[in-house]
Amino acid sequence: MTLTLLILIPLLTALAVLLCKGLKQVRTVSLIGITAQFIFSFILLYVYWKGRASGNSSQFLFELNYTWFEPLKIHYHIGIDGISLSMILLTSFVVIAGVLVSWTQEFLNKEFFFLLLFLSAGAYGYFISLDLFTLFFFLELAVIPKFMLIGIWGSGKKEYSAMKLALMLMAGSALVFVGLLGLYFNTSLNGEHSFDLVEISQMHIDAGIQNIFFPFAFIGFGVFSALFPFHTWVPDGHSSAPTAASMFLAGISMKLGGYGCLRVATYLMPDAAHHYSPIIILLSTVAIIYGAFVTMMQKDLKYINAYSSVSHCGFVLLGIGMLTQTSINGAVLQMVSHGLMTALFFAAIGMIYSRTHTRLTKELGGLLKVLPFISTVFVIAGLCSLGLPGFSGFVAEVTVFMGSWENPDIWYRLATILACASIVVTAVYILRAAGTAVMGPITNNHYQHLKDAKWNERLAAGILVTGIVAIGVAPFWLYNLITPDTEYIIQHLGKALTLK
Amino acid sequence: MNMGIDFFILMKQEWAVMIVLFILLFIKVGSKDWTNENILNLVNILLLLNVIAGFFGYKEGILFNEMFKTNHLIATEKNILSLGTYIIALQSYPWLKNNKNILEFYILLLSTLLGMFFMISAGNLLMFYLGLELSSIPLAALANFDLDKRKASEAAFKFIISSAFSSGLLLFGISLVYGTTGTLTLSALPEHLYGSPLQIFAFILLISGFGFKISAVPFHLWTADVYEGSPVTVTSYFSVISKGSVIFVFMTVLYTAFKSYAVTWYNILFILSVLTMVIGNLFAIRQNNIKRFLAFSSIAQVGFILIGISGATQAGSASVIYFVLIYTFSNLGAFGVVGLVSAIAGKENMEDYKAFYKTNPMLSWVLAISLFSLAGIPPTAGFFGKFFLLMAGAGQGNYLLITIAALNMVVSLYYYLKIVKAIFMDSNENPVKKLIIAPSPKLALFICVTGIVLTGLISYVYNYIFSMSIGI
Amino acid sequence: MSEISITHILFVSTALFFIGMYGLFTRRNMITMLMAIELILNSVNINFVAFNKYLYPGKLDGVFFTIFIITIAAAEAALAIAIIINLYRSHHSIDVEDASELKY
Amino acid sequence: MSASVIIFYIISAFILVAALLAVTTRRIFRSAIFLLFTLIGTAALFFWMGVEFIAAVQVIIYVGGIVVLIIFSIFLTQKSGDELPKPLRNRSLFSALALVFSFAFTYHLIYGYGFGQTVHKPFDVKVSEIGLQMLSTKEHGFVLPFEVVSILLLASMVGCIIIAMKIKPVEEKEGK
Amino acid sequence: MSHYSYIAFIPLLPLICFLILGLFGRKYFKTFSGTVGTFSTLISTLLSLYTAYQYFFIEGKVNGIFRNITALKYTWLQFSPNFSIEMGILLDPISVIMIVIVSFISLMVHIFSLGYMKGEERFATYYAFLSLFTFSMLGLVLSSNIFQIYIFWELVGVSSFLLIGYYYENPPAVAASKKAFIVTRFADLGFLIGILMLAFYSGTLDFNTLIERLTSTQSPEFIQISSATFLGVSMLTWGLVLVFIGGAGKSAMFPLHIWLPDAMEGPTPVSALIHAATMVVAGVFLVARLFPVFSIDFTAMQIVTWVGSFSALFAAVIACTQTDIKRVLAFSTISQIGFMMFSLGVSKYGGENGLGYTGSMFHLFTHAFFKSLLFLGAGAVIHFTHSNDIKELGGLRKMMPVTHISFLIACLAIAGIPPFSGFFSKEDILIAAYHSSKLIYGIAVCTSALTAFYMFRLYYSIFWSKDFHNHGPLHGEGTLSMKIPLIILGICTIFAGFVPVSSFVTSDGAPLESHVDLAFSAFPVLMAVTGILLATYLYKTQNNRPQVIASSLGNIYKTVYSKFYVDEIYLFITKKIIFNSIGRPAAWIDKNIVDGLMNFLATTTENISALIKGLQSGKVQNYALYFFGGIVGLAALFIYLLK
Repeated sequence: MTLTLLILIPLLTALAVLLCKGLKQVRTVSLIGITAQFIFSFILLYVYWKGRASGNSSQFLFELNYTWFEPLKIHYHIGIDGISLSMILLTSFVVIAGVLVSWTQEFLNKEFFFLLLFLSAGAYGYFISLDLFTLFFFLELAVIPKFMLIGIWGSGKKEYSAMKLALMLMAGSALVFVGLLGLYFNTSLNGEHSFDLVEISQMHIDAGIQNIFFPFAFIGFGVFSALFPFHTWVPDGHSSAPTAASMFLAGISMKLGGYGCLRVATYLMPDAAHHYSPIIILLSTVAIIYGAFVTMMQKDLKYINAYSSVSHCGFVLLGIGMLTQTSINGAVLQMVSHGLMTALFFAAIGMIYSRTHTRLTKELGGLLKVLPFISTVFVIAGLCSLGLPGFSGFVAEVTVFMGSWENPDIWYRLATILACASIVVTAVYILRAAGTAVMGPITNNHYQHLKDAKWNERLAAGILVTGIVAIGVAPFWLYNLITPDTEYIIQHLGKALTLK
Repeated sequence: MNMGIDFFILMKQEWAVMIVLFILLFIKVGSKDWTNENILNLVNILLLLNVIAGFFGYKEGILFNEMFKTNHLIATEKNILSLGTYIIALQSYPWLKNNKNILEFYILLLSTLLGMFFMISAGNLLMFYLGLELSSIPLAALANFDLDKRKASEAAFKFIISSAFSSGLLLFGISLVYGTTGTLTLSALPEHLYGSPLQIFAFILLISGFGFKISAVPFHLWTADVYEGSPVTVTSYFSVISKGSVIFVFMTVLYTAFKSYAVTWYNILFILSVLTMVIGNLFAIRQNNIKRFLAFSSIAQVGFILIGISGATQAGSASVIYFVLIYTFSNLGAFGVVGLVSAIAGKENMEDYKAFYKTNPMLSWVLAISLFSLAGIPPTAGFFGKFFLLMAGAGQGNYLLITIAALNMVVSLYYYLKIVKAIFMDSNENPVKKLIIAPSPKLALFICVTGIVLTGLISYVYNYIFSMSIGI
Repeated sequence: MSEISITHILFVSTALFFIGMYGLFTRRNMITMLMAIELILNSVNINFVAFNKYLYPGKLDGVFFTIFIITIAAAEAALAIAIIINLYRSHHSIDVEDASELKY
Repeated sequence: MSASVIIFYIISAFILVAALLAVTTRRIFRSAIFLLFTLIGTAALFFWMGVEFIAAVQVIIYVGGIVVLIIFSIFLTQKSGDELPKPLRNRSLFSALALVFSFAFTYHLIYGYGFGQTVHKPFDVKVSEIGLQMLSTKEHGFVLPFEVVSILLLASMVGCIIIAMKIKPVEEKEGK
Repeated sequence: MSHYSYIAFIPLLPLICFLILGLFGRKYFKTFSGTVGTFSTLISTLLSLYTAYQYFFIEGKVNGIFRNITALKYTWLQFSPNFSIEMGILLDPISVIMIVIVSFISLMVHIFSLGYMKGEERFATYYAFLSLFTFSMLGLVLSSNIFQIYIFWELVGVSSFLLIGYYYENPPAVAASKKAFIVTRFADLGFLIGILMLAFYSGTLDFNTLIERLTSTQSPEFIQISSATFLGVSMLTWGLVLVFIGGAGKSAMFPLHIWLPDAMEGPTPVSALIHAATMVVAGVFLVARLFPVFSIDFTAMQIVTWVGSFSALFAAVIACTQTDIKRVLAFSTISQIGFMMFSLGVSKYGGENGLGYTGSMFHLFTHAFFKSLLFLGAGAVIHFTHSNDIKELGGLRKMMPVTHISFLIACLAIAGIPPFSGFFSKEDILIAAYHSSKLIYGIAVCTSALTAFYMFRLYYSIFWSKDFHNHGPLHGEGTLSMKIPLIILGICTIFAGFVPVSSFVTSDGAPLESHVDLAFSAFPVLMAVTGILLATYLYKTQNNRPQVIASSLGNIYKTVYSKFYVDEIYLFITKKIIFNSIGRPAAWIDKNIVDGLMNFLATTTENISALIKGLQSGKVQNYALYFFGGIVGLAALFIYLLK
């Protein structure tokens, strides 16, 4: 089972796209490639399950460890566990939906699809890499395509947003970079430093050192997943981006951060994780509540979803900060669920925008009558985002709550309660948005003869909804997929505690 | 010492350059007059041969009682330089096509290259000084090559005056070194250097001389003006070849001759690199002329290189040489496009690049990729280069420096992206017309892009350089 | 004649060096700036010869260095003057203050 | 207090005064002449130090070459005799201060270093000796620098020709 | 347990129906979808009746006690080896009786809607939503796990949201649906936190285990939870109160009642099903479900009691003044649920003292019938007259006899006139109240008198009073499909009282022989009758007496009429405090401070670069100076400072 395919398939597709002529070929080729990828990721899931079922209990499966820069001990080391696998699945869902949504992307179509595929290749690479250098490589790989996508195909003050996004993310990765170097030079396996995630996890790094470099890594990754107060790229970026890009941005690249916080910061620096957990919790709680309230005041659908993403990603960081297994499971679930949900949301908004050419709630209204399918999708996304049972959002949030509550400290519980309180605010802004935009009388007569979703849009929405419901109704498969791997993290944290 | 065959082998690269030089001279004095195209093509072929010749028959040795030394590493450095020169020669095609002094141009260019070779191989401060002068005095003439341009002559004047000034200081330093140690041989220096104030002063004077050539702040002020004034080709030569060569020498001198001052020069490099990065970036942000902009960006790059040098390990020197190679590709890629635009369309301002993508997609991509590589964005080689430089620096455990550097990378990204934005996103009523490009610049750009893409991903290059480089 | 300690000679050379420096900083006429540079180089020459004679008479390093410096000074001066004259053609002035279009 | 000492002081005083005048006088012609004096003074110093060859070279190249060159260029660029522009006061003040300070600094360093012990080894620089070493590849051979410098001269000659094509004198001067 | 698996189909059938109708209804079934929905509901009704039979008469009773049977159980989320969310089915008297009620009423509503909703554009969607609701409600009552109940709790919430907002094109409906959802959501927050507390102290989410652990006073969990305190109140109380808040929200107890009157914007059958019979009693059900735990915590019980009784009275008073049929009914619902609540509150665990519990469940049972009957009747009236304002209505008894009769029966029942069902259930409640506290008893009696009054006020002003001047065409009283449910429910209303609920549903599962104590019941009945007579006097014929009284009451009347301005208070809190004092500042801060900081960094960088541009002055001599300065600086630094 060679994981490198995960990177190669989109990459080759991207190159193939460059050879195509005209939108028709481009989109067909990319759809074929992405579908292949989609199927492949499911095959991967199947094989992974088989592997686990057959008692393969090693932490990572399908490992490949190829020495890249021998003198610097940099390896191309890849492998997957449940967490990364779930992320991979998420990515494949979002990307295929993204391609479908941008089916009629006429302007500079070749470049558009190329960048999209390139981006996805980066994300896959990120999720499978077990070597910090490779990880960082793919982390930064994903920044510039976003810049291009937003800047070229975006709307509104796109240049500003694109620049802001690129710079803030780069600043984030700069911090990550320092953190990684710090780790590297303080690991010594018989005198040799190492970038290898697995090796580092087996070494013991002095707590003092950890406390120095944890903030770099965590904040750095945190910027990617909208850690308060470094979240300001999120609203602008998301709202200016073209639909597919916003889907990708909110659906996947914000998860890069969460994944990094978990995999690198928390897993490799457990002492520091304990040391800083109150701060993390404070920040994430602020992000959750504050994000929710800010969302309440937004007028633009994309801004609404963007800020709600801030609030929702707060749950991810909260879950990580709480450092209990359930909460970390919750964080992972939340990553997946938020990815799907927000992608769906952006897809719906994009479909609405492409028809009505406005995203302001007050200018919309009564779309349910003319665009029943799209509006339904919109409402579903909304309900998922406000944590309705039967959809993934509920499962994830509940798991986070449960996990956070396991933490007996009174302040942690207070934070948990505050976090819970956000679900009410969420309900408020989601219902306001839905109520004004989708329900109510038709405000604008031009809307009378709008066409409802086409097959590609229906398919895209369908795929995402399937994902959401599959997790919402039967979460156990995903939960059981990730539990053994969060187990490792917990053991690590536990060891850190005992060493104290 | 047997001045036999190895007298030729060891100096093979110098011989190659000299042969080309003399061929050109004979053509010049020869009665038969050549068309520009023929000359240019001939030159390109000769330079290609020169590059290839560089890769054969490595031999380690010393000549002229340590006035000339060479080894695998030095040979490689020379190869990098001659490769760069070759690319520049290819790129200068459209600019020189209608120029009547092509031969002189190349004679000057090659003599500077020769100077650099001698400088790199110098085992002796005298040879080093001569090489330095040989590599800088003709450059002044080259800077002035667009004879009728006001800016060109101003640039040339500024360059020659400041280089004379700096070499004056350098000489004063050398004389003090000589006075306090009694030797000019680099390898003999260490045992005579015991850190007396006067020696340190002399050392600082020397560093200022280097700093001038590699344009490290505060010795950089000539850079931008000269880069802006000179013809693009010469600018790129300045920014890549002459800078790169001095960086090589600087590193070897620090690592070998002054290794006993390691602490001192680490601190000096710390200060210089921070200054260089910050000032370079701050100035680059607000530039409008793209050559001037590239000048400042290349100043900022030097800051990163200095960090790599400060690493003072095998990895450090390897990363520096590696980065210079990558920097050659990236910067020449950028300058190549800029040069084409300025030579064909005669435009050198950033506004002119707005909506460049509409008319010249390929060139836009080349420029963009080169800029990304300069900014250190994966998967371009620049990423690896920067990463390894900073990694080498981090080996010293000074994470303050690394953090500053990392944040400076962000700032630098800002202005690189500004150009990308102009190219791809801004609209423009009269963008640059579609450019018709001659094959040789195409080839040059192709080499650059290939270099940018492959040098990083293929780890062989780095490992190869690492295998032969030596730390302190 | 060796009662003269070398430091005296060095005093002369150093003073000459800084005088040259002063000229370089203050003179607004390009040619005079060039002259200042010649002064600087001269001081360096004195240094070399003095060191060679008084401290390291064994080898002629200093002397040779001086010879080469003089040669290079000549070349440099020639080229500089060529450039200055060319600049004079375009600017009709060799006041260094006038040659400051490239800035910021 | 032997004669040579006095001579030395006279020469050095001459050098420094001439140099100062050369960089301060407002008439360019005079400053050229003072430069000439300085150079001659230096030559004299070389004589005094007993390196006649250097002194000779100094006289030939500097006095015979560079100064002439400079004077030519003055003719070309300057309506002779008119005043030079006044130096900017701030800058001259500032640089004067800076330089005096740094002169003190440098000389303090040199003095502090203490080149006390002068070697009383005979220092004979016969021209023939120099000539031999200049072209020998053996120990103390300077053939390589010699070659390099020749190329440098060639290059700068070419450069001058290119740049100052129309001005014959410059080209001729460089010719020899 | 496998032979219970058929029970799973009771909720699942509606779910399947929902999926089918939701996905394909609009396209393929169209009007036929009504039949589909009705049929599926019919089957689950039959199944639940069968279940009830099985439970009550065959399997349920073990040596005289009705036991809890966990029919099915599937692990849904396994947080830790002994802490997991399960999907299961818990059979005990209340759940069984609830599934009967829910499925039966739902069936009635389905049938009624066939006629009522005929010709609606989103007919299929309507039935899909109905099925969704039925599914969630059945799931709720069958839940075996406190978290499962929360899940279905949310689902009923959302289906009620969807149904209230069914007429999405008229803004009031949208607003009402939002209001309903948000208010209940707010209450659910309490519920959720309550669950977290109870669950984590008892270390389980399963009802049986949880109850067992928290009731056995020497179990470690109990000691822990009752010893741990927050703000001086024990965690047990906190947990229960928070859970109760959840219940109060759903059951529209004061002060969380505001959503229910507005919810009447939904289609009337929906109100009959959700906002009269089933969903609104979920709160009562929840308390009943956790009754053993509640019963050992005095504070919680007090709160339940007082909230319940106050809401009962409060709503009744308001109901007297409203003029919108459905709103009157809505308030009466609130007040009736108040009855159920406080009767739970006054009840004790086990034996005779458990009468309140029994009475509450009994009243829940009967109330379901007559209240849904009232709503359906009202629906029929509205459908017939296209008006729901009693000022416009009147004299309809001739035109719609069936409706008239059934409505009258229902009124009598709710007023508590023997032998109608309401009488018996209210009887038990009053007895329980009487034994626990005279004050509560007083309130209860007054409330029932008021109930009688406003119900007959409604009755008279619809069917008597002035004649109805119809504008526009009048199609007959309604289709058969509308009449049948009225008739069936009417019959149920009459006879439901004779169902010996007390021998099935008791706090401890042990049967309780019911008794009608005429001496006791005389007084309440008398009060009720006076209420009726007063109503007759005021409203039977058109006259100005009501206005006179209203004007004589003046401001009091106004206050009551505008529901004691509770809505306005809420509006103030949300608009002024939440939006203007929290939301807006937060948005401002984000825009200007947090984001401003980032932009500030950028601008400062640019400013600095503009500031230092003088360095590059273009004057070569300055360059030389800087150069030299650099050297001197370095030299000074490294020769003197950094020795």
